[in-house]
Amino acid sequence: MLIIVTILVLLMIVSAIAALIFKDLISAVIAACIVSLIAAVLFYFLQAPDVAMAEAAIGAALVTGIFVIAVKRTKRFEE
Amino acid sequence: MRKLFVILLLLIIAGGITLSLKEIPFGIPKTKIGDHFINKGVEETGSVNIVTSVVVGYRGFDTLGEITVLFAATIGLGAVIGTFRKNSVNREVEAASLIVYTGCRFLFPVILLVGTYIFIHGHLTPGGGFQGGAIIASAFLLMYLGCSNKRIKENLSKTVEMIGGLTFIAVGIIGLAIGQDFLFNFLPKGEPAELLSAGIIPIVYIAIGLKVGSELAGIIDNLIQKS
Amino acid sequence: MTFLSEYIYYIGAFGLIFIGLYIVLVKKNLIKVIIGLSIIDTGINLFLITIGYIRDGTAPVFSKPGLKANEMVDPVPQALVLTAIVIGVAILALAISLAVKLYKHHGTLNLRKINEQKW
Amino acid sequence: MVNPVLLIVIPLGLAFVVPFFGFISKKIEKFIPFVALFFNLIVSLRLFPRVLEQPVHVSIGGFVPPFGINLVAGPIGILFTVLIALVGFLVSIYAFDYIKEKDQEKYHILYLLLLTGATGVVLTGDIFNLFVFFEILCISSYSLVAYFGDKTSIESAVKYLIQGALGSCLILMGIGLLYGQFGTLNMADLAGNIKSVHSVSIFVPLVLFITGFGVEAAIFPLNAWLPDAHSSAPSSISAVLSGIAIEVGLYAMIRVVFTLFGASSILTFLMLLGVITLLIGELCAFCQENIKRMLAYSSIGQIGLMLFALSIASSYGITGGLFQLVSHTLGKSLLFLAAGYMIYRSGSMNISSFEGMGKRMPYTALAFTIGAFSIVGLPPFIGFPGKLMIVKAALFEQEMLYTVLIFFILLATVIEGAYYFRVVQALYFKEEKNTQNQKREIAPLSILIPIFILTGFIVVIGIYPKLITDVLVSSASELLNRADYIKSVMP
Repeated sequence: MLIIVTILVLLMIVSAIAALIFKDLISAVIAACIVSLIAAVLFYFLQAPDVAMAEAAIGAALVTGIFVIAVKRTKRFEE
Repeated sequence: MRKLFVILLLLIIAGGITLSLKEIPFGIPKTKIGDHFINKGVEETGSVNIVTSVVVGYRGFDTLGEITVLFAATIGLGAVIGTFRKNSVNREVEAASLIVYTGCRFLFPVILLVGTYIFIHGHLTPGGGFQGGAIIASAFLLMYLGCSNKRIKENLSKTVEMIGGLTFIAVGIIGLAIGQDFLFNFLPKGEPAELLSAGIIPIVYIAIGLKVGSELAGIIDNLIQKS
Repeated sequence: MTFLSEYIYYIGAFGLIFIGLYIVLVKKNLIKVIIGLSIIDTGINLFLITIGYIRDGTAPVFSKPGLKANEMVDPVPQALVLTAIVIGVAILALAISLAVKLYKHHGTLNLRKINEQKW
Repeated sequence: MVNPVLLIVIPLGLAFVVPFFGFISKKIEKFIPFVALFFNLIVSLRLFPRVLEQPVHVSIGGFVPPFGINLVAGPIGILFTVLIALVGFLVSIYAFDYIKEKDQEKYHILYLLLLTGATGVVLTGDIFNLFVFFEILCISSYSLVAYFGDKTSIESAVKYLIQGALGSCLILMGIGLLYGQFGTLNMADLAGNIKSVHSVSIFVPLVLFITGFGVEAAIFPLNAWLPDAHSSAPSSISAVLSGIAIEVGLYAMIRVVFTLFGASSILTFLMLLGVITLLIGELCAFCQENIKRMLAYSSIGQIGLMLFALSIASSYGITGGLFQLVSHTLGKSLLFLAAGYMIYRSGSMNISSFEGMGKRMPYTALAFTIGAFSIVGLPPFIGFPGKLMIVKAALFEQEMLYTVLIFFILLATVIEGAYYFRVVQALYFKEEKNTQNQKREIAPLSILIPIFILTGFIVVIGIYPKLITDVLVSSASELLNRADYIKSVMP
């Protein structure tokens, strides 16, 4: 259990750093989405099913959708 | 230069927080109010899901404030986006393929049903108004992605939103009139773990679900249509 | 090993918060900055939930008979986080709409280039 | 029996139904904020006598604190509520004719939500609830700053939003740290548990709170957003933002420092910060050519002065600070409203374009002059007793530090006088360059009425400061007597 959690946390931090590094904004958005998804799983491990549901529905689905729309309306690459 | 400065700042904050985290060990027993909610929650609010009884019952005022935050953001987004409606180009949207189209048409009612189930059963199982509302809104997001010719009727969503908000406030005011306290749970609490139990909690959660759902859908609608 | 089991969630939460703060303070692109804000939000939510956790606890839902009240995790942080998530998404949506509009006006999202107003 | 919760709930309900009135007729919408704030004004004035005897406590949902959320309508809360309702009511009259853009409905909803959020912040007794209402206030002000949708307003809204959102994150983090240690969210309960701020685990949340609320209150060095935001918003909104929003930020900060933490050791630091804020605000205002930016920088200066007075932490000092707060709310709202109409007529925000306005728009120019004199602190206007009280309170302490700081404050007042007189001089003693537009234009009634009422308050309270000093003294004692507050909420 602890090993799974450790791996998940490391993955989460790595994707947050990826969101920091990527020049392509769509990739950065997807990395942020992965952060949210893993956070939802961690919420579930922490015995918070309500929050896990909310994070998965809002953080991973809706926010990503909104970001993708915004990137499509503006510029895709960071200068 | 800026980066170095920021890293230095973050290190200072990190140091402070690490020192103060020593007071909060991981996995300690519950706090005073948490204990009270778990021991008395079912009895006092009638909801089996204690998180729901905290969100709608004990801290219902926060929830009212929170749907107001979302309402303000929706209106503000409309005000910001809506001002360049006239010179925006009518974007030609490429139609999705038949499989995607049919899939979306098929999934849309199912997702709506799941969302409704989640907020109606908020006091029995994990879930509730926010989660249900968010799922409903994601159904509309799917609809926009798959079937670009479908649109939300703006007046309808406004009306649903208004009904949701008004129901919340009306329930609160009735509680004030009957029990001297805003959001007083004036309905019989019934048998715990039944669908019709917990007094006003299901009503309020349905109102929240409708409001959150229509607001989030409205945000997506505004972003896709008008920007 | 005990260190990990004690602190792994805190490491995750504050790792997210500091990475997010770094993005917000250093990055020039507005969309990147907003992504940073959302990462900070996630980190704070994780931190709040971690505070309420009890070792070997169960979710605070009396969904089936036989669950003991003293083994349940603290429900208050979960309620707070539900509120905080929705507030976060509200700020985010507003920020996105401003970003789209800013791009229409200035043709760039680079915050260092947009400085018409000065002291 | 009037319940203070109505002050928050009724305006919220009305804000939710504005679209419904929009379905009937677009013309009714603009009267909704007017009605809601008039209701608030009446209710809060009716609560006033009762509150002065004893603070009114209301719990939500029938759950006693610390389990439920409670509202604490003490003297200071009701004082703020009356101010918010009064200024909001007058500005809503002003907006009848001033707001003519397309999305009027959204303007009125957001305006109402802004003031409701402010009311919630000053009434609530729960730290997380305070955060939620604070977010309502912030989000509606972000969107109202961007209301015109032109280049500058979007840019300043973006700056404001990023800094404000960072501030909210810090506040939430502070709430998390406090909850983790004490397991409660009620402010009185928390205050009862916090004995001293010298341990790191309590000092860190305190710093987080001060930083977070300091962004909204525009304390140096967190004030970079304010001049842009206040100058590019519609003038009616600038009046509310300068008159109410930053004061509510200051209130939240002071409430946290005094009641929640009882942190007397940090007050000297806050005092120095206040004087620095004052000097920087006034010096920057002196260099401005744009009238709204000048007024915005002057607001920064005034906030610094209030912070200085409040952190003297004697009864006299806090009374002076609150008096200054009231006078700034009335005076700065008046200045923004009057300036807004003159800008509307002349079409430019440059001070030089105001030359000769004294002849063209005599009433508005006169009101502007009175407001400016009041802010500078000339008798017989409301600003004079406020500044006098602050100076006296500081001298009363008889310490070297205070004497030095008073010197800086007087210096700042001189600078302030200089740039306000420059505007007044432009209004009256300079000939207009283009001679075509010489005829007198009387502003519409909906613009003149709020300006006149505000001017009336400034003059009347300036002549009889006794009218409000009693209320301010009991507010000050509410802030200073932390133990009483704790006892009254948690018996």
